[in-house]
Amino acid sequence: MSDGLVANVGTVTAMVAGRPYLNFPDDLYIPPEALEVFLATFEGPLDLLLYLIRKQNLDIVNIPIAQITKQYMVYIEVMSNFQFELAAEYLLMAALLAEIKSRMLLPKRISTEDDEEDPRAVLVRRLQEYERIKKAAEALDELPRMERDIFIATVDTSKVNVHKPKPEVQLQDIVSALQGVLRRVDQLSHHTITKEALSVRERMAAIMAKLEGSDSFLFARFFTHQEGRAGVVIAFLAILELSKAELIEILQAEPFGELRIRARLGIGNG
Amino acid sequence: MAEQSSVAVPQVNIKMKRIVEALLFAAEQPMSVAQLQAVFPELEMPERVVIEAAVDALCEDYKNQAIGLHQVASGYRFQVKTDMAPWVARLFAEKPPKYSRALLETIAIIAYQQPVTRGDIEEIRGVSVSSNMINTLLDREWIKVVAHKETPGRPALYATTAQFLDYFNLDSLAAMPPLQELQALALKGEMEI
Amino acid sequence: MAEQSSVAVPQVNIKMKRIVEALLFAAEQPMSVAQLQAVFPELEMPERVVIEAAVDALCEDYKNQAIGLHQVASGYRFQVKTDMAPWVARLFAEKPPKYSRALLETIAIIAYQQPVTRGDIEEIRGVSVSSNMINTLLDREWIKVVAHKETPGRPALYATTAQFLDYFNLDSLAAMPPLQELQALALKGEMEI
Repeated sequence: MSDGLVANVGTVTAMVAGRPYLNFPDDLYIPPEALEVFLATFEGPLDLLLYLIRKQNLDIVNIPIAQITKQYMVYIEVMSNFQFELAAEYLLMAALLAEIKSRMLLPKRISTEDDEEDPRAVLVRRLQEYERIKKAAEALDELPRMERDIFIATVDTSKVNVHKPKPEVQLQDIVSALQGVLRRVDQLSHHTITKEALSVRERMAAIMAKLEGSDSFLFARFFTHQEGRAGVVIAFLAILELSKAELIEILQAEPFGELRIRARLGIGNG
Repeated sequence: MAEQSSVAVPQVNIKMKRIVEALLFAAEQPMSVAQLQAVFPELEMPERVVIEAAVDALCEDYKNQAIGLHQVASGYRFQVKTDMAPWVARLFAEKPPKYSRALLETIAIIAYQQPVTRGDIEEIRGVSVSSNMINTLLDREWIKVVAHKETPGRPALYATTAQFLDYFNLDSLAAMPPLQELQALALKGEMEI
Repeated sequence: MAEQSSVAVPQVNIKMKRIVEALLFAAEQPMSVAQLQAVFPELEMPERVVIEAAVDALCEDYKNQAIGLHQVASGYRFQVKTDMAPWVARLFAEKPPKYSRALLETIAIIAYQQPVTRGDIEEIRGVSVSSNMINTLLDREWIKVVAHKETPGRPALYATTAQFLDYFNLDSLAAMPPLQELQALALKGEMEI
């Protein structure tokens, strides 16, 4: 997270925290996008609460619930004023804090005093649990690891004159590898995987192979009539797809002349 | 290690040491003592101690080299010594992957609290855990489903794998950095309400 | 080699020898002297003779080990010594090599999205694709270059081969299993529009 940004927002909250209103003085205005980034640096409400506690050097095992609730609410309100889509967990935490605070205001009943737990206890324990996992995650990140700090010593075995079997692969391995990719793609939705039938994909590759090293071919040369109607449709779709991908050009020398297909020439090196 | 071998452990067999060395370099994954033993024909299979003595001797042999024999969860592997890592990193144009806090926290919870359900992870982190995150960890073979909890919905119980430990250069879960102790609660009355 | 180095070649620099050793073990392909030099920052780049002296010293160091440093056409590479061949053969019989997940993803993308460039694969996978991976697939004759894309750099367009289909006993790509996820994803895409 950016230190500058955090410090900035921290100042604002400190100013605001003591006051019951949320109108920012002009000079302290933070663009909503910055707040969004700020919120995005937290892994959730527990992380935000921890930040508030640590920022003020408060003791986690004895947090002043009223104070911390007030600050938390300020953040939540600032966020919702800017109409951020706050994750439900943040609102749930706000409700929990409010509940704890109100329970602490109630006079304790003598008869149940012994078995009634301090309403803060559950929250404090969760904060402690979370903080130690957070620290453990940081420690894990510091451990030497493959790809960054650990490199395997490899040697060439091809010269020892033994037949090294090629790795065996099941078709299912390939399918599940692709499924793994698709799940990731799904997560990063800006990538798109097209869904052409594989027969079209296959034909696209065949057409490119045919064009490689040749000047051009007549459009009709790519239609294999022996394959029947389906074959023609597949070839036609493949040509359209390649044209869309700007891999080929469809040329016509004169109106109503025969169409020719050629590999597309690049602008820089055509 | 060398001193021990002159007392109880059989004499290091030079031929055995060379074979183990060749096997560990040729194998593309770490090899356990059992896997090393299994390479030998049944009738010639060396005892565990013989393999272990060879491994110890190899550790000693490579003490001053830029690479060394290292034990991780799934066995022994030769790897570049860490002081050489900055040079080796220069070989590769690609930056090593960085892991998000969410992923690190999730894998940390699974590693320290295993076996856990997705619900347990969500409870500790205070946010929902995406299926994608779990799938990424399953795909990397850092975690596996070890059982299903006998509660409604029979949620999967996840645990870390040997590959996870191998990746972080650890030989066992016990070698993970210790978790910080939980402090006792000291809740006093609220001063200002 | 050691004798030569005491005559004309500069004294072997221990640190240099360790760096070269680490690099040769970590690189997955032979490295030439020029490639080894290129790892160093421009101002610290050692002379050819310095690298060569380090290489000679390493050859000497590994004289009695089960692996040794050899010069091949494209550079230097540590190799298993030939007398270890029967053991290495037994290892591979026992523990057949496996392709990495990254390689399986790469071949899957080429199969389902062909013709594709390396850049396309990287875009879909979200991480870079090593030349090694492409070379492994080309060597196995599972993929081939069908054309070059007419964009800057003229990147190769890869497609699967007949051998790829034969290996999986398929008569055409259309016989590859359909992907439910693919359809689900396509549907989702349409709904967004």
